Order: sequence, then C-alpha cells, then structure tokens
Amino acid sequence: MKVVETMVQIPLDLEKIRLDFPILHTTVNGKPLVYFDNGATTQKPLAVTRAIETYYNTYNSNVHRGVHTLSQKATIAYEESRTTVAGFINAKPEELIFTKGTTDAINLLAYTFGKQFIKEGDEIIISAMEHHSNIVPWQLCCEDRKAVLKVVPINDKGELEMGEYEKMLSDKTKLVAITYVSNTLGTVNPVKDIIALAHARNIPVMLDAAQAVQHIAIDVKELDVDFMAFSGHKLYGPTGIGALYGKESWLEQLPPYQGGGDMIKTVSFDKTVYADPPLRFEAGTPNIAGAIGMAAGVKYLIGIGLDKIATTERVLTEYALEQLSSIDGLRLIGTAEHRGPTFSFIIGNSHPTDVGELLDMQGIAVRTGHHCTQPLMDLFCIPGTARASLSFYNTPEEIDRLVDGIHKAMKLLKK
Amino acid sequence: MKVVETMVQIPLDLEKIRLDFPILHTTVNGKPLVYFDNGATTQKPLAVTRAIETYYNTYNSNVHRGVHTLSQKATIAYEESRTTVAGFINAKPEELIFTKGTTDAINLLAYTFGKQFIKEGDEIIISAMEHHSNIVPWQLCCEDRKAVLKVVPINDKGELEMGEYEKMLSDKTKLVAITYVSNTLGTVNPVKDIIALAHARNIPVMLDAAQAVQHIAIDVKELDVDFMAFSGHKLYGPTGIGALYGKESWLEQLPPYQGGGDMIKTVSFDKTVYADPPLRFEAGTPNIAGAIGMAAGVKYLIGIGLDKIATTERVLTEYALEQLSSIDGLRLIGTAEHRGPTFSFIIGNSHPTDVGELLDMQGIAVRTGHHCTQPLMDLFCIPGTARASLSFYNTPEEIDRLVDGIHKAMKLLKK
Amino acid sequence: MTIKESQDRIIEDFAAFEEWTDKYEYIIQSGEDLPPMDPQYKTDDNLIRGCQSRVWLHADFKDGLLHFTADSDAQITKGLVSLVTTVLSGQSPADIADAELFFIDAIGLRSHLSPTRANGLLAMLKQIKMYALGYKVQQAQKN
Amino acid sequence: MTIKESQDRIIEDFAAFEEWTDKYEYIIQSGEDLPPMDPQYKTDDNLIRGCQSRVWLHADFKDGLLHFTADSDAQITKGLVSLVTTVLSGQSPADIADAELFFIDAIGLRSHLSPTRANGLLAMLKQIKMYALGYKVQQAQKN
Ligand SMILES: Cc1ncc(COP(=O)(O)O)c(C=O)c1O
Ligand SMILES: Cc1ncc(COP(=O)(O)O)c(C=O)c1O
Repeated sequence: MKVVETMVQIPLDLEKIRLDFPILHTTVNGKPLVYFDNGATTQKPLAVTRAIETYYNTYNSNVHRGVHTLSQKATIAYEESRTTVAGFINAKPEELIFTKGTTDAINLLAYTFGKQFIKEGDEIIISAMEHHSNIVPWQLCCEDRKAVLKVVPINDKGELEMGEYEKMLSDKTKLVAITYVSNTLGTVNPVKDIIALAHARNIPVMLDAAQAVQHIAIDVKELDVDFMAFSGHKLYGPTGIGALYGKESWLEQLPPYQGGGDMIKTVSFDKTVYADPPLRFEAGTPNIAGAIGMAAGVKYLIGIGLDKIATTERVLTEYALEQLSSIDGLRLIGTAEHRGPTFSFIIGNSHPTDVGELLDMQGIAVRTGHHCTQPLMDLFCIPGTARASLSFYNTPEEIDRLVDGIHKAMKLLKK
Repeated sequence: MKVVETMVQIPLDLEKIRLDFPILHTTVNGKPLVYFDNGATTQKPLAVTRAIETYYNTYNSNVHRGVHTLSQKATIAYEESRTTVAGFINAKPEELIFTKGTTDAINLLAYTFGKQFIKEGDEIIISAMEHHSNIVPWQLCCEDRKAVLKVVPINDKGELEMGEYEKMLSDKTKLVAITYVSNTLGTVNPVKDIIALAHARNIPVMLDAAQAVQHIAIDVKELDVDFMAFSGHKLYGPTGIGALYGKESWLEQLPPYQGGGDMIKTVSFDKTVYADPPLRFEAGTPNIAGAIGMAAGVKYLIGIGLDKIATTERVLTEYALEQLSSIDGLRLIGTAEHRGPTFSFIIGNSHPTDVGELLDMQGIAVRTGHHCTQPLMDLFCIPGTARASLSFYNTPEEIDRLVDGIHKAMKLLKK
Repeated sequence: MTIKESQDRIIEDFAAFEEWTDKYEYIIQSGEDLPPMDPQYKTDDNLIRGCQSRVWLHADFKDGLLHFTADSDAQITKGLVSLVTTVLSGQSPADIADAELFFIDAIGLRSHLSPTRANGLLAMLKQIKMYALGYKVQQAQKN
Repeated sequence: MTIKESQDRIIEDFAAFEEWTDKYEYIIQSGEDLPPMDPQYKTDDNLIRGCQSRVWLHADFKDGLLHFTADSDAQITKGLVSLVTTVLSGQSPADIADAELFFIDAIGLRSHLSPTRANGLLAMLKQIKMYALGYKVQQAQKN
C-alpha cells in the first residue's frame, strides 16, 4: 500500500479538518509537529475551545437551584451536555454521571459497587492488559472488602484468552471490569462475547472505554453493557471531565460516593436524604465548562461522521501496520487480529526513551514508557515501549515521517 | 455613606478592571447585568480564558512521564501552576493536591483521614453554619467509622459559640473541620482561635476556605492550619479544579484515595507501591487546563493586589450593609461583627424565589434558596434567603441598583 | 369557556401590558384571588416539592368534570398555579388530558416550565395530566 | 584538567556540530566509550531510578580524589552520564561540591535536567554532590 493509494481511500478532507486543530500547525524542534500521542490525550478542535470561551465570557454561572437567568442558562447547557454525551453512546441522560475522567469513574464504581455488593471471598475479574486505572481501584476495593482479584491472561499477540476467561467466571464472580481497547497493545477486545458470557451468569460488566469511544461508535443498549467509563480529554474534549454510564437499574442501587452540595435531597445533622441518580453521584459544583466542552467535542465528531472517522482510522491503521512491519529490527508489541490505531514497538534492545527523544528531535511526538500498564510490561519482559497512537486527523505522510524518523533513530542508536 | 464618598475610598479603577471580565458587559432581561452571585461562582478574567485557550491551542498534551516536547511543556506548566497556587497561600508545592474542587478536597480528606485515624467512638467537630460539602462527607465518614459528629452552635447573629466549641474539644476529638467564611451568613470565623484551641490538645484543623481565599490573603504557615480546601471557580478560575492543602507531615501519613495512573510508583497484580504526596492523591489524568487556568486566575489577583482587593471589598461591604439595613421590612440573616461581602436577606414573609425572580427581571443576579446550608435554614426557621454576594469588580452603583430593585420587588409583592 | 378560550383570554390580557411589572402584578394578583385552599387538603400527599417553592394540589371529580384547588408558598408560583387551575378547572378529564397549555409560553414565562427551575409548576402540570388521564380511563371503562 | 576546563572542551566540541544528529552521535558514542561498570557495583543501593531510564552510580575515594563509575540502561542517558563522570571524576570532593555544571545547558540538553524528565540524570547529579559534600566534611574533620 503506497501513500497515494492510501490517501485515496480516506473519506475525509484531512487538510480541511486539520484547520480545526491549531496545534497541528505548530513546530517542534524546528519541524512541523507530528502528533502521535493521541492515546494519552487528543488535540482539541476550535469548536471545543470556543464553546468553553463562550461559556465563560457570556453565561458562566453556577448550576442547579438558581433562579436568575445566567444560572438557568448554565444549568440548561450543563444538562443538555449530559444529554448530548449520553446520546453519543445511546444512553439516557439519567444514566450518565459526569466525572473527572475515566479514573474517577472507575473509582466511583469500585467504591460504590464494592460497598453495596462485594463481600468477603467474592471475586472481581479484570485482565492482564488493563491500565493502572482499571487495576488499582479494584485492588483497593478487594483489599477493603476482602475480595479476590482475578486476572484474565493474554496470548503472545496480546489477545485475551477467552477460554480462560470463561473458566474464571463462577458464582463467586460479582463483576467483570475489562478494557474495550488496550491503550498499549491496540487490541480491540471481543466485548460482546465478554458481556454475553458474564450475563449468562447474571454478572454485570464494566467496560473501560477510555481508548474506545474515540475510535468506535458505541451503543450501550445494543452492547447491553452495565457500566462504561470514558474520558473527555481522549475524546477531543477538555481535561477534567469524563463520564460513567450505568444502567438505571444498577445506578439506583448504588450508595453515594462523595458527599456535598447537589447530591442531596435534604440535609440535617440527624438524617440526610440523597438525590436520585445521576445527581446522587455528582457532589459539589460540577466541571460545567468541562461538560459543555465535552459535548462540543462529541458534536464535532458527529458532525464529521463517526463512520468516516472509523474508515479513515482503519485505512491509517493498515498503512501504519504495513509500514512499521517493514522496518527491520522493529518489534511490534501487540499484534492482535482486531486492533485500533495504536502501535507499541521496541527497536532492538534500545531503551524506548532514547527512541522517543530522537523522534522528538524530528518533531514527532510518541509516548514512551510503561503506559500505565506495568503488569503488561512485566509480562512481555520489557521496560516499556515507544507508542505511536493515531487519530483521524493524522495523515499517511505523517506515518512516512515516523518511519523515516525511526530509521534515523536506529542509525544513531546503531540498531 | 453616599455612593460618591464610597467610590472615593476604592483603591481600584473598577471601570478598567471590569474590562477584563467580558460577561460584566452583557445584559439580562434588557438591563445591564448586575452580578451578585459571586458566592456561587465568580466570573473569569480574560487572563484565565486565554491561558486555557493557549494551552489547548499550542501545548496541549498529557503530563508526567512523557519525553516529547509538548508533554514536557504541559508537565512544566502543570507543576508551575501547583507552585503558583501553593505560593498564593504560602504553602510548598508538595503540600498542594489538585482536586476537582472544595467538595472533592473535603471528601478526599474525610476518606483518607477517616481510614487512617478515626476509630469507633471518636469525634469530629464541625459547626452549625457549614455548607453541605463540609457536612455530608463527615456524616459518611462517621457512619463508616462509627464515630460521632459534633456540631458547634451559633448565636443569633450567626457567630460561632466559641465557649461551646472549647467545651466540645476532648481527647475523643480527632479533627475539627470548620468553615473560614460562611457562604450564607458572610460570617468570618475566628480561625486563629479555633486552631489554637484545637492545637492545645494536638487536634488537627481543616478549614473550608471555599469562601475565604477570594477575599482574605491567607498564609497557611502563619495560621498553622493543618488542612485547607478551596475551589478554583470561586477564585476567578475555571470549574472542575480546586485544591487541598495539607501539612507535609500529615499528607505523608494518609493512605491513597483514588487508584489509577500517576498515583503509583509501581504496580503489579501482587503489590502496588504508591507515590509520595501530592501525586499519591492525584489519580488519573489531572485537569491540566484547569490547573493552568486556576494559576492564571491567582496571578491575575496578585497582579491587582490582594490588599487593594480587600480594601475594595471592605468598602463595598460597608456600603451595602448600610444601604440594605436602611430598607424597611428587609431582614438580614447573618449580622456578625466580622463579615465578608455576602448578604443573605428575606423580605417580610416573601418567598426568596419571588424576590430572586423580580430582581432577575431587573438584570440583577442573586442566589435564592438554602445555599446548601439546610441545617442553618432550619435553625433560623426559614425556607431560604435571597443572597447577594459581592466581588471587588462590583460597584457602589450596582449596590444602589440592588436597593432600588428590592424596593420595586417589595412593591410588587406588597411587602 | 373552553380551555383554549380561557388561555386566549389570558394572552389577550397580557398583550395589553407594556411593562414587565404589569405582568407580574397581574400574576401576583391572580394568586391572591385564588380561593384559599381547605387546610385539610394541604397534606404531604398533595404536596409537590420543587427545589425552591412548594405547591399543593387537590383534585375533585364531580358530574364528569374535574375541579382543582391549589396553593403555593411563593407568590409568583401561586399566581401561575392560579392561572393554570382557572384554565383547567371545571373541564372534562378528556379535555384536560388532551389540552395543550400554550399560554405560559405565550405570556413569556416559559422559563417557569424548565425542569431546571424546579419551582413545582412543571410537576404540578404533570400531576394534573395524570389525574385527568386517570379519570378519563375510569370513565371510558364505565361506559 | 579542571572541572571548568573539561566542560569548556565539551562545549567546544559541540560548537562544531551543525546537525542535531552530530550532537546525539557524540553523546551516544561517549556512552559507548564509558568503561563498563563492574557488575558488583550494579546494586540496588547504587541504582538511581528515574521514571523512564535507570542510572547506576558508584563512587570511589582514593588519594583525596573522587572517582565515579556509572551506567544506564538508556543510551542517551548513558552518554550524558559518561560526560558528567568524565568532567567530575578524579577531582577533589571540595571542587566537585562547589562545581557548577553549566555544560549540559550550554550543549542544549538542559531539558534532561528537568525534574519532569525523570531520566535519572538530575538525581545522579544530586547524588554526586552528596558524595562530594560527605567526603569534604569527612576530610575537613580529619584535618
Ligand atoms: C463554604 C463552602 N464550602 C464548600 C463549597 C463547595 O464548593 P464546590 O462546590 O466548589 O466543591 C462551597 C460552595 O458552594 C462553599 O460556599
Ligand atoms: C485504557 C485506559 N483506561 C483508563 C485510562 C485513564 O484515563 P484518565 O487518565 O483520563 O482518567 C486511560 C488513559 O490513560 C486508558 O488508556
């Protein structure tokens, strides 16, 4: 597949789209920036920054319980943002809790679900490819509730061992918490099967969709998933905002997480009555600008077309895979059949940091290190990887620059 | 005190300062906006929105552990923001944890301090004038730890009964958590005495400074306070960001709150080692733009001069107090000797909502309701109040418009 | 008068007002004109709790028609409650169930129907519709 | 050569480079020229853990002078470590303690000293200073 061929298959006018992202036109170390660290955080279209600016400059106000005009406007915008983000995954607004991000969402669930449903000896299932944010909250939960954390192993390609998973499910299992897409390996997990197998035993499933919502159109009803967590900042939105989706029937059963303003019906020193979901789980002044910005990001994506985004990313993925695989001495970590546009690699016995630095000198931003998946690094017996994670606004030429950059780095590192 | 006299005493060029706040030049219901809901959230100077915009458009990237240039820039900016906000209260950066806001900060403390130090039968002291955010987390903590929540009463003027407080302190007391400034009554509490009395018994004190940092220059070292919580959005900064200050010696002793990326040293499925404070308490991708915006807001205030802000607000407070007190049939709720620019009032037996709505029709934004202090409302036997809360960017003429507005509302409501 | 007619009349009244104060005077006066609610009906069951103000609503079914008595602790809400009950009281369950209440929007007080307002008015309207539907079904079964 | 002189020499070497690649070639080559570290010194005690790469540092005190041997698992870090030990090895504790390491900044690699970089270089420099101070105090007490 040549670059020209590849470009023909891309259904988006990338040059035009890139105008929406001012940062893509900056330079790093004297070279035009190639931003391949989208797995860590995506860049923001002007639609997002402008929505935030408009909010602050024209209708900033605290939400809920205010009768004055600005407060009404801000409340309506905040609640409409909830509706927009919920609609994006085909959920009802009542089923969408705004959180600080994926990590906050998983902690919220681990605490409240743990408190309500997890008893001594119970089991929670995660996988070997989880991000620390989907490991540590469950470790803390299991420690607290004297429960057991079970880990689904993966094969050499970085795919879940579904047979092992099936065997792990038992009457002791109270929750399955697994990532939809691996942030390190790029693996897209068979979530439908994961959910079906768990539901066959009436076990609820939480998906860590931090690396999924920006690449795959998700319909929570069709998936029949019970809980799902994701971050705004990886979805072309602001930092400090994210969401936890939960089926109404589940959310109703969960006790509050944080206490404070907005999450209560009535407070007295003797007895406090909590509000219904989702407000029950949103204590304190929410990240109003964050929610508005997140909704603006979601609307921007819908405007471009989720199908076109998916096609573009598939083409880029194939091209990158082909190009990277052709580099002698480069080892891809994660070669799953079903994958997203995320490529972890190591070069000979080079340290990923060196590779990252030499690419940075050429204006190419990749992440290096363990990507918050230390257990996975231990499994592959490597200290870390360099990771190029792509977005629909990346171009085939940028992939060529990466390949050239890697060659140059290899030469310097004598690999 | 007449309006002209008052204006002479104000050391700031308000007209010039108001140019920094675009929203102050908008209209509501056809009248120029008078924004007196600063207690709920303050408006944002251009310095803040521009800092956020610059971040997103020129160096947006995830922080920590990145070697590429953008990530380095973002990390440095994030950590410099920590230094700026810490410096604002004379704390060391290691003592400042970024949180979602005051509510998040208090919940963080209630959970971690509770887990580490609170046992069955222990006591935590709060006061009768606390915001729900400084009540409910302690209720949840006491419920969890089987501890007892003690409430310092207040007098008719809305001042703490310091004698009662002193009597309440005992060997069972493990923590005092009290507000610095009441969001409903405007009362400024004698925090030095509160801290001295607690420290005499080696009891740590947490201050809820959500309504204090924006009005009073605070030096945590001089105060010798152990913990302090505050919000960015009430300090002319963005929503979704705030801080918990904690003395190093205390923070070191606290277990983690949320689990996830960034708060760990090493993770394995067998054993996870947590990072040192403050990162130990900042799981997941932080609100990077929020921290940068909060620091920009703090720098803006320092640029204006905290002393000038304090003087301006004192003059405005005196003028407003005089003008409001002169309204026949208006009852101030909260008449403490030491007070900030926050005025809760009721008019005859009118419902606060009616007053709020009629003021809104005149372009004047006040908050109405219980202000998240239901127990306080119960104490005063009222359903709520209308609350005008001022900032240094408000003017004496705006106070005049409020007074006129109240007269008009009274006429319509026949009070 | 039909539900539509009495709404049109209110809208007509409001059309004459030049000042927003006239509008509010009218609304507040309507609240004062509302016949006092029998204390026995001011029960928790009849209470519709908004976040800010409270509304009590009681329905009577007589001779095939629904009659509402209501109250609120806030004057403006009470005025609006009064207008709504004036429009809907004495109508048949079927007519009430099918009615479209356009007058609130037309007189510029739509914001009072916003779920974010939480003054009880929206909840009261829902409650009225529920009563009406209930009686409508009941009558249909009888016939 | 004094500490200042060897730093000046490195800066001079770098001044000749036109391309960034030349700079990195030099650094990486310096790493390769670093005498291998005796495995017995590659202990956890001597390990300085950065977030990304790791550095081992061992100090020997002989005839009033400090000698450093070091290693890193990353080539660029190792090169910088090599330059630093070349500059500082064989100097007196007092000179090392007082030394200002300006060359890293001068050759354009200041970012490697950023605490956010966490590649172990900054921590290594701190460790070297601590050794030097320790021996300096020790010597002062002896005299
Ligand atoms: C005294 C006080 N404490 C706590 C809070 C809660 O702050 P936030 O909503 O920003 O978390 C507020 C703000 O409403 C307050 O006024
Ligand atoms: C798979 C996965 N889960 C969870 C997270 C945590 O997301 P956040 O840092 O936004 O809370 C990330 C992001 O790093 C991720 O990639």
